[in-house]
Amino acid sequence: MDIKEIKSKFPIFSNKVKGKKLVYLDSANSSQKPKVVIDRISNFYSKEFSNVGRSMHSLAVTATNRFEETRDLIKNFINAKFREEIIFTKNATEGINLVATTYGEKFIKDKDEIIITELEHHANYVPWHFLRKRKGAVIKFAECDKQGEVSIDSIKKLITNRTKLIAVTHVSNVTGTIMPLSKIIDLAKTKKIPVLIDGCQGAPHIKLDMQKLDCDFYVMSCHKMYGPTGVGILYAKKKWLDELPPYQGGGGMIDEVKKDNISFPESPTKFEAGTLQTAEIVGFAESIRFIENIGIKNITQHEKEITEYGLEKLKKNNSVSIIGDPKERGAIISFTIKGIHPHDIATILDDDGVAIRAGHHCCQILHEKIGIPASARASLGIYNSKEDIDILNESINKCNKVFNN
Amino acid sequence: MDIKEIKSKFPIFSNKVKGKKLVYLDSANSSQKPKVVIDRISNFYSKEFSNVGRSMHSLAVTATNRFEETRDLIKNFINAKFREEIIFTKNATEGINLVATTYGEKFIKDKDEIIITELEHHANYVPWHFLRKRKGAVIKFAECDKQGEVSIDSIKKLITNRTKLIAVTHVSNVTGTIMPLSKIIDLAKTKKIPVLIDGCQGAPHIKLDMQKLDCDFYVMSCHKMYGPTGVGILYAKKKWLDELPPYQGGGGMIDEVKKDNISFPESPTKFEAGTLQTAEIVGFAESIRFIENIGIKNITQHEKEITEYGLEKLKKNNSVSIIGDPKERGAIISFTIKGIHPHDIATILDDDGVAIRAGHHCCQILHEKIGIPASARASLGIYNSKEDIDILNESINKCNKVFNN
Amino acid sequence: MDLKELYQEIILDHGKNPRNKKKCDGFNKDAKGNNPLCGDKVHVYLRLNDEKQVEDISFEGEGCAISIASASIMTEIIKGKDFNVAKKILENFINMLKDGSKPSINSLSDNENTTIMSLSGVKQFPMRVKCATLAWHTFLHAAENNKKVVNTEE
Amino acid sequence: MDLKELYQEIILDHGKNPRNKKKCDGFNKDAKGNNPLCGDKVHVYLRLNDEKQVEDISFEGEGCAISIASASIMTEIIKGKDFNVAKKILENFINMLKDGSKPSINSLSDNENTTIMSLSGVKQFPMRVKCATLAWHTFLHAAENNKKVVNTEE
Ligand SMILES: Cc1ncc(COP(=O)(O)O)c(C=O)c1O
Ligand SMILES: Cc1ncc(COP(=O)(O)O)c(C=O)c1O
Repeated sequence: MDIKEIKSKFPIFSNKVKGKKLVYLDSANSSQKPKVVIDRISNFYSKEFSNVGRSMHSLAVTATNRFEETRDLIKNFINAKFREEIIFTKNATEGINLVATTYGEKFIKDKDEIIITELEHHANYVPWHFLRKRKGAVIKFAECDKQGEVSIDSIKKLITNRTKLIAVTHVSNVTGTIMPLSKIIDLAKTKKIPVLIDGCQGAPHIKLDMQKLDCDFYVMSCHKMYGPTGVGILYAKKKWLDELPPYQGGGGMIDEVKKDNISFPESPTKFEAGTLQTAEIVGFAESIRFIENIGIKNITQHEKEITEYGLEKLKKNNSVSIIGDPKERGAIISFTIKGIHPHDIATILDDDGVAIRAGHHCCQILHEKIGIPASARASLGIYNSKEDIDILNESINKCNKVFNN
Repeated sequence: MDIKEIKSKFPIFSNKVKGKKLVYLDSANSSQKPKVVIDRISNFYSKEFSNVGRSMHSLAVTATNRFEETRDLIKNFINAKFREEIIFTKNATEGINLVATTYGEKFIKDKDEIIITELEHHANYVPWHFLRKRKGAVIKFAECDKQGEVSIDSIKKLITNRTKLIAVTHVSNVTGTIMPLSKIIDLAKTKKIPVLIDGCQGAPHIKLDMQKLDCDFYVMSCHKMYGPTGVGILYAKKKWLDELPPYQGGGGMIDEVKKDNISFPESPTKFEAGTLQTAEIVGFAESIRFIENIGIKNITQHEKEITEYGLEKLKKNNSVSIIGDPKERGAIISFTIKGIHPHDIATILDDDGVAIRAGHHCCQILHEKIGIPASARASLGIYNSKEDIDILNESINKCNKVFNN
Repeated sequence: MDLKELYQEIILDHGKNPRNKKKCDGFNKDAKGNNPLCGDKVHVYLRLNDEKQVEDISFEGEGCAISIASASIMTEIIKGKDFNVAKKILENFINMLKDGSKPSINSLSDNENTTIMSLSGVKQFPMRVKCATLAWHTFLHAAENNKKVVNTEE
Repeated sequence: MDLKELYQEIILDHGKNPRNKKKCDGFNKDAKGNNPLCGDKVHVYLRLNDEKQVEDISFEGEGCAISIASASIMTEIIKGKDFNVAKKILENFINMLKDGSKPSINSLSDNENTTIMSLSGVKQFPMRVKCATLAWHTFLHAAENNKKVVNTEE
């Protein structure tokens, strides 16, 4: 694979940051966008724009077709069984909120239990916290160990006959841990507990097959998948979408509206209220095509190579401590430098054009567990190369110089 | 004002529809986008993109500034008192859902009453219906008369000491009725009832001044304001935002996250969970600038002129019945043609490149009231001219020919 | 795309003077259909005898010329037919609107064929396909005792 | 933008060896501050006497070099000052970071002025301004008995 060529498809890399070449290591936060995606959005607005599904003129027909085409592409991309299982949301966060609210309303009662893990992003904790407040649900945290792993046993021992849902991340956005999803789902199935996967850090990097994985819910953020901001995807098994009440109410998601009652259509319409992110969803079709042209397995392979190179290099750097040591790791390396706070690292790296993230990465529970307030995180996308790692490492050395370490 | 020149700033009009010039009369559904907005989005993705508010590298700083700049622009555009009163949502629908859910959770009890009108879009009914189902709230419909007006008396007589909210549209998206907002708000204030305005059809056309209007909540859809899809705005008085609980939970909207509890920051952060529509919000700044460069009052004036021309012309056309005859009308003309169903009208008009909407326009209650299942609607934007009306009128005559009327 | 193909005389005629627009006598099955985005509504009634023959069929409803004409034409063509034949006709009809394939059904008379073909113009107007198919889907629900309201948004 | 201006010796020194990082004896006011996006935390303690003089001031907390240094510098400068003078210093300091204006406060010694000016480099790093101002805002809350946790996201 020619990474230089792939990188050249991302306009952002032809710009300088503080006079330096951009070394973008913040893809877990949001990925950069290839030109095909950017152009598709422009083109759609310039030539085909109209609101979707509502009007009957030619523009509306084209726009509706383009829009629904994306749903089909996503269905195939994740090998869902039905196109109706793909719901467009604002972001992954909204996907989890949708499930928490509607599933919670229908199935969660006082003292019912929800299992999450200590690795979870706030997006996969706060919505459940709302259920705790509103419904008296109990949230149980499966422990993560020093390596950053959550063992199947640590989940198993939390399960009781009040467990109503297991919600876990696919890949930790701090330790990079790839969770043993199949085992978790198998376990949950024996107890008939539905499983929600926060796939934010999975979908951009790992081949997905919903029918094989057989989880009940899987959420993604398109902006982390070389796609536009403002779009997320909720995959849910049809049986759930048939059972769950609607989430937001408004135009498009109704069947019959009377003064005393309202009836609703089926999924996906039932869950998509108001004017959606038309242009963004149309644009996202190009992101899927972009990923598929490269091949998601090639992406995994390439990122694995760079991640391993990065781990090797940073492990040799004595000032650096890497967070977690999971057996299977996604394209994420979080670290600390002795005596230098991650915010200071981020500022100094930025001076060299190296963009990383510093902070708790929306994982306060995990950081508290590790006993640090913040960490620095380098996360990869398809455009990163070994050279990027070399520059990162040089720049880390500079941190030590600035701080006279 | 040179409408030709303004129109030339919208790339869509340089395309042909079915070999004809596009006559776009569906702006109430969604407006077209000027080149500055489309280009800003491209440019942002190509040169400045990064996730907002989370990372500390230069790209993130720029993106965050651009993003927050839009909030300031909106604050000034609607003359809100504080920038914290501007919440970004997915669309206007989400804005109303946010209020219904959070205000409902805190203040609505069994048998409490919410007053809406027969003119409301489903977006301003379905969310209240959810409260009816969940909380036992009662929804009362203020009647609209033959002219399409909702008198202040028809609202007054519904008010009781259980009235907890009045939610009305600014401008009807069917009859074009401009509602007597000041009177309604004055009335509500004497009874200490908060007022929510569905401003979807107001904000793109009419000068707004939140401090003068003094409503409690006002929602808008940016895609109807020459802006990108995927963004809505909720204006709410600070005192409400301070009191209301958060809506969706996730990253960015938290203060301290512990295993047994979570605390939240203040508005707007409290209400903006997860990664927002970064590029769209940055792009929307250009829409505001575009509107302000023309001048919102000039837009109102121009649209008034074209609407009046249209009314005159269509009233002369014997086959046409115009829906409603409000004293003050926005840029909307809905109509029927004797013996021809609106869907058929839309199809025939489309053949001439004329894009209108046919259906119930998400206003089933109103259509039932009028006693028709559907209507045809021509709605205007800044790019429309008298010529567009002439073509519309010609094309209506063609409908009669096709149907041998 | 040609408006004349869409609004053929035969369709305008069925649209203005729909056949069998009533509750038919002694119906023993019925179903409702909605097109929520447009507001089209149809209610199909039928009398199916023990041999699964459609003895009578009728409809009530509101909608555009296409949907009313399509419902009217459907009742004309299906009346008296065996349910299995009717189902076959329905399938062929829907395929015609979807992919433009010709509905060559032996069991249709030349006249019936001409009538049904008058709706083939709809396929060039994708937004109108739902108008044309609503009554047909609703017929199927009625015949199969499917209590769910047909909803073309599904 | 220059890293050397941001990480001046004086800041690195205060960052590594913060002054007054403890609970001060007999404090009668305190407040907490958070920067939720980064995880910076500070707790400011002070002893304000009846004449509204800051007899003692200290802090505890976690954060980057900038936020710790800024808290440390703040305690050094404010200790012993009159509350109204302290408030004026705070205002000037925040303006310096916002718009780059020089904090010319008569009541500061040359030495104090040099110390406070060492933080002026922060203004070139907008994302770091919150780190530098957190302790100062928190001091104000403490002094004014504002029970709300300072939250730089507000
Ligand atoms: C009056 C009115 N309210 C609400 C809406 C809903 O707006 P959106 O679909 O952008 O949420 C619309 C537009 O469809 C409208 O015209
Ligand atoms: C693991 C994980 N879950 C959830 C999210 C939230 O995604 P979004 O902000 O797009 O809703 C993120 C990204 O920030 C993430 O990394």
